[in-house]
Amino acid sequence: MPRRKIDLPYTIEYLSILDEDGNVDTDLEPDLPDDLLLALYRAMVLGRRLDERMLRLQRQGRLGTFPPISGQEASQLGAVAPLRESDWLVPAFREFAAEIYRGRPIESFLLLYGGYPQGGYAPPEQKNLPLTIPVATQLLHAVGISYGIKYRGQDDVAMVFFGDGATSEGEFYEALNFAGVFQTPTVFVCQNNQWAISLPRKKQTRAETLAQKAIAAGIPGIQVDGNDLLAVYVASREAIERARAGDGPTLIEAVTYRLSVHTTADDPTRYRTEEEVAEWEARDPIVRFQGYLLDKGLVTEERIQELGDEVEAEIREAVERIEQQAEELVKDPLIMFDHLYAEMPPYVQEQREQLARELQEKEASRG
Amino acid sequence: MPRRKIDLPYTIEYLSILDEDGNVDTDLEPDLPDDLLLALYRAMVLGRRLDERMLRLQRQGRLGTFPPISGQEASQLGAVAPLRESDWLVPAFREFAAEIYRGRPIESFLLLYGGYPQGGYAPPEQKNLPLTIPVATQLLHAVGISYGIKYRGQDDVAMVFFGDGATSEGEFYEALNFAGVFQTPTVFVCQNNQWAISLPRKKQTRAETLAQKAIAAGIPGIQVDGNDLLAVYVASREAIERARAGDGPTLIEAVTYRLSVHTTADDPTRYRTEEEVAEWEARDPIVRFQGYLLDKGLVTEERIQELGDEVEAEIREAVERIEQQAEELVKDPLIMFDHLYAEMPPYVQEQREQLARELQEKEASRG
Amino acid sequence: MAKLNMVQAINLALRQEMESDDSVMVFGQDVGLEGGVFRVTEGLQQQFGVERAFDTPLAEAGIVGMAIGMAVYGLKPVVEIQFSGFSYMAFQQLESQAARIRWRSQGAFTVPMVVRMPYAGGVRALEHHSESREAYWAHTPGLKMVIPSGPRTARGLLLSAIRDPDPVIFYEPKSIYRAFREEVPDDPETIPIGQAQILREGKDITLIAYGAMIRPTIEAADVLSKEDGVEAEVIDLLSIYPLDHQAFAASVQKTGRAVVIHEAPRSFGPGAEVVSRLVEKSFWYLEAPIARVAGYDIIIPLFQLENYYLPGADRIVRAARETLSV
Amino acid sequence: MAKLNMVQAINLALRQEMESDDSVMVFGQDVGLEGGVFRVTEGLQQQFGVERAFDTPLAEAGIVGMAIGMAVYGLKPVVEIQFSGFSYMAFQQLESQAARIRWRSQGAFTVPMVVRMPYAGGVRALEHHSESREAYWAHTPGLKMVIPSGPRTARGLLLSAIRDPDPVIFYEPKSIYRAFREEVPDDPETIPIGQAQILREGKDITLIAYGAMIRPTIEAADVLSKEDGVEAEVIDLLSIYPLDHQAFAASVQKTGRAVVIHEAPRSFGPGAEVVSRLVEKSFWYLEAPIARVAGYDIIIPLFQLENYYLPGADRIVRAARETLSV
Ligand SMILES: Cc1ncc(C[n+]2csc(CCOP(=O)(O)OP(=O)(O)O)c2C)c(N)n1
Ligand SMILES: Cc1ncc(C[n+]2csc(CCOP(=O)(O)OP(=O)(O)O)c2C)c(N)n1
Ligand SMILES: [Mg+2]
Ligand SMILES: [Mg+2]
Repeated sequence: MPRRKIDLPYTIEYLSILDEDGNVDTDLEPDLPDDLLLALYRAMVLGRRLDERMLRLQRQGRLGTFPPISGQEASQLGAVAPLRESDWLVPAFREFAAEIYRGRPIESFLLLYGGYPQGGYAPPEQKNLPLTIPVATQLLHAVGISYGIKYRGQDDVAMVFFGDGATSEGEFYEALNFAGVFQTPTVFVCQNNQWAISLPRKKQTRAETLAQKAIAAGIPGIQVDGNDLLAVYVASREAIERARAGDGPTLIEAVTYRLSVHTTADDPTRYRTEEEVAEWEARDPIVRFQGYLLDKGLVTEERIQELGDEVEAEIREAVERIEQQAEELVKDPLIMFDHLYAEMPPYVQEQREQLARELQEKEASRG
Repeated sequence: MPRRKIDLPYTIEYLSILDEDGNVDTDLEPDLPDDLLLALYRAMVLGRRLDERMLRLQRQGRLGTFPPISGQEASQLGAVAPLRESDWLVPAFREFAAEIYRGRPIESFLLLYGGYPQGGYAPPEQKNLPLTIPVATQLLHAVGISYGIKYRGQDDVAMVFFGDGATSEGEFYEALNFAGVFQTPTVFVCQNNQWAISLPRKKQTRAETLAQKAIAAGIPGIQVDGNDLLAVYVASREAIERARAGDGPTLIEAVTYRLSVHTTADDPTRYRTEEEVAEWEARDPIVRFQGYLLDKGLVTEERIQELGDEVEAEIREAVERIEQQAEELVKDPLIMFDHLYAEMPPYVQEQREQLARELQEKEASRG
Repeated sequence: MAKLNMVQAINLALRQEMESDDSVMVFGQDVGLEGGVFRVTEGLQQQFGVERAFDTPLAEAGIVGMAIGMAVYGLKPVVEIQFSGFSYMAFQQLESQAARIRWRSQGAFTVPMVVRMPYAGGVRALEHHSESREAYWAHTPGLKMVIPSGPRTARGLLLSAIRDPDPVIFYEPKSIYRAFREEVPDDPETIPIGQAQILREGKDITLIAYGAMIRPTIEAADVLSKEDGVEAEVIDLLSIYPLDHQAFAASVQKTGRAVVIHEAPRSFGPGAEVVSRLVEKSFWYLEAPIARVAGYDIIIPLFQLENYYLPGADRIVRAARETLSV
Repeated sequence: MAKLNMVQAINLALRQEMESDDSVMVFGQDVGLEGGVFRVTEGLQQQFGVERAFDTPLAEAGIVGMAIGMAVYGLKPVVEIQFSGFSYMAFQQLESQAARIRWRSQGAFTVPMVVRMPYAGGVRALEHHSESREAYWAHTPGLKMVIPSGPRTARGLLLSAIRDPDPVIFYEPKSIYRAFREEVPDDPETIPIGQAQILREGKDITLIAYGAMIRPTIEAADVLSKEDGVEAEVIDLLSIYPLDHQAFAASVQKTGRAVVIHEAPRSFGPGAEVVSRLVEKSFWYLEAPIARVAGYDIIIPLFQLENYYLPGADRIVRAARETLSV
């Protein structure tokens, strides 16, 4: 009766399989088919190269602001790899490698960051939601989607991404708590990339891990080496299986690093040291996974080179296609009135018609 | 490296000192002066009797809706008892026993629940904030106040109250997290009274305890028998001392029970059983503490009776005073324009003058 | 055809729609087991089970955010916020998500959901339980905002709202929840969103109101008729957004005079938009300034003084007479 | 007297006020070490230390809620919300707490705080970074809402806001953060909240605007003068709440015609209140309907089409001509 420790059924584990030096823990190593390993490798390379390409396009004024993903390839691809097509993906804004892996075309990002409304379109049958900018507001959507899945008796899951910064928003916690209460098949993936713009992880919360925040909602949490694709894959697969089996949500903290700028409007030299970045560059998830594939004999240095070229070509073609079509896409400014409601309210129609008249007059006075 | 448990420095304890059968754990029993024990006992009785009285007034149409506190006397009084006058109290809406103990007059609640604007006034030097109705929005205020305390180099603390339901709002978690990050001298007191209107505690969250939610913010949490004044006192004193010493915030979960209706607009028979209520009535915090005082020889049955009468008289006088003054307080409806801004904006003045004219005309046409 | 009060009429709409469409889900704080603090969802959990009519933890962003996900998934959530004064917890979800997902995804994903909430004064409530802030939602592109004025319009508008492919904010004037009964047809009658109703024809002045303000407005029209021989046309907006200016502009083109009435604070309130549309559409017909009878630019007072804040028939009559006097 | 851009002018106001009053505290996301994503708070942490100029975790309700507590305690927090599009996370805190604590406590406790946020379009930003929703705050009793239009008014209004005993929402038109420089006096000049300024005198028509819309409005006035021989009076509102209708009503009593301009969506926007006040105060002087040139009732488009959404001089000129043609 007096003062006693309450037994709580939680342990927060840390999972790592392929370490920084390329050693594999063979007990934990997942038995993945070669083509999957190669597809994931290619997706990582594509993510990195697209990042670099978009950065150049942005510097040339051909794209607007965008958030690069470099360094976070393993953490996002490892997470989505065990998903089925019928599962749902709810991204934040730094997951384009994962989204492309799930079927979204490269063009869609070029359009979005190019300021074209069409960039938001996401083929609904792919079940990838459009990206969300207000931090943490997407988490509850994944809970709602997975409530729907459960209600309809399906065994799909909804996976949602967010950053370390997002874990400070109240909605992060509300989402975990709702998912816990309703035992929804939801997989929460926190890409802890150490920074929320200029705020380092340790100033975001006094909690030692982000994974332990799961305890507040009474759900399982796990921390994983986010630069180790195998570890992320295994943690994600476990969480997905738990969800499919009806055993509810999981919080995964993938410890990774944003190697690049927060967005192209950001200057990280103001808040972090080159040494820190160098340390994490040494843990590059692509290099590490590449080593694993080389060791396994699944790729050669030559094939790696080739694959890089293929990916570059794919990106180049996408960029070219977009640059040819883009102007056409916004030729009619009146499209900005579209898609707000299924049916345009009459007063909005009036406004649209007014603008149409003004544009015509301008056109006429010009011509 | 492989899969390992992360060592986290948390234990959630349960603290109880004076048990349901009146047994005291003498190792843990705090050494409190007799007059403090008696003052707290009186405050508990006052809380209970005022509750009952207000309920009758409400049923007679002499008061509006209000939230009774019966059953929660120990949990709120034990918490505030170790506070100094210079410490701050940030209530939710079910702490009037604690507020009165801290100096707020009984009249203030009669006015507030009677629909008089003056009921909101709280003498600023007492450092009791007015009560807050939007659930969980007051927690961050306590964090801000305690940030101020720390900034000014004082060793006061801010104590904030809230319910089990409040722990589901994102702001609860944001407040804990901010307090953790800034290591503010904040004491978070959750009166877990088992119900949030009709929602039982176990449907509010899957977490086994509310205290464990502290782990999400990396701060200490403790669960305490909220019907045991001694246990609440000790837990609160510990948290206050921690805060004063500069060691940051604490979350206290006081496990108690709302014996009465949620508010006078509520009908608890719709959602809970009489047996459950009876079980908790058997744990009545006042009866239990009374037994302790009797055992200690600090009161007699006679003195208990007397004290009840004194308290009744005090309440009666307050009610009478208010019923005499109340009409006068709202004789001038134009006071509703007061206190919104330090200076009334001109257009609001116009509106006020317009109403003044209308009232005069009415008066004139009547007279 | 039964005579129902507004609580029963809303309950009927929910029940009928849940019966005919298993994607309709009802949830929020205390709406399940208890049937809602106003008993609007009474019996739904019993009839449709806890999966479809359920209680949530105490978190408004949680409720609305989860509903958005369900809507995107393909369900039709109809959630309750216990009082409109607590809906701001979910403001970001409503403004940034519910209102935008169709637009953001270029029509790929949609958010057919309804957010019901009791609003406005007149029930002797505590702070935060009596506000009228429909203008917030009406100013938010991507949302629709409707307010019934009685049992029949509540039932008809709610059916439309549930069937609407876009998010609808549904404010329920709590002071008339049980104030009167109306015939409500058994078959699921709908009232289109975006259309006002003329409740009383008149040629002298147009009174534009909605929600609980309809009753004092009608009362004012009666007084004007009896005491002044003035025939007021009374328009019930029903939808705040889209706002049916055609209805009231046409009326004012006939009467030349108008008073707009609401409980919401005057400044930047719904009346301002009504005035502006009239200036745009009927300026040349105006014979007097359009008057606003509204809540004051203050916080609605606790109940001892609440009646001085809420527009009543007397204030409406007074404004109408002033408008008619020039 | 130095020539400063708006970022520098705001920084100057913060710095001077922090120097002269140690209760002034500046915090928010990235405002400390980094000096804010727009560098508005640059150097403050260095000069005043991490206790007074600091970074917070990523939570807007957290920032505003903590600020309210600090203000109640006796400090003067000046917080930054990184973009106004994320301020809705703190809507409940602002509506239910910041705006009400003085009122609720009958003056016993007060909330002298400023919430700064960049707002509005024109910087080729991502979604949620370009909205104008000042009407939300202007419709919230208990708050004040101000918007500067350049370096000098930014400095002067911010000083007034910090010294104001009540909560002030301070919207910063981000497109003009660095667009031009103005002489800003060294000594701490204040500009009173609740007073508009006449930027250009004219007798033919009144153009009412604020924020980043002032520049196209002045441009429009120049065009009207040059091409039409029309002299427009240009009024910079500066405060949205309290709204200085005396200033613009007086002007319209002279000109008989008015156009009100804003980026916010048209319906239920700030222009509606301006129109309504004019109808109340200057109806008999009106020679033509008051025109609104505003954002459309849609979500401001991504940047390829943004310029079609934002009111420009051409649309203002057009509306003025139409107003003048009747
Ligand atoms: C609600 C909200 N507040 C602020 C911002 C501005 N902002 C954009 S990203 C970001 C940091 C996010 O950090 P994190 O969650 O760690 O994700 P990361 O950018 O590192 O991927 C901030 C503050 C926002 N988008 N939404
Ligand atoms: C933000 C918000 N949502 C909803 C309500 C309505 N409401 C008032 S009290 C209450 C339950 C509160 O439960 P709890 O936090 O356990 O406190 P208790 O009433 O048990 O003291 C609810 C839902 C509110 N006041 N504020
Ligand atoms: Mg991050
Ligand atoms: Mg409770």
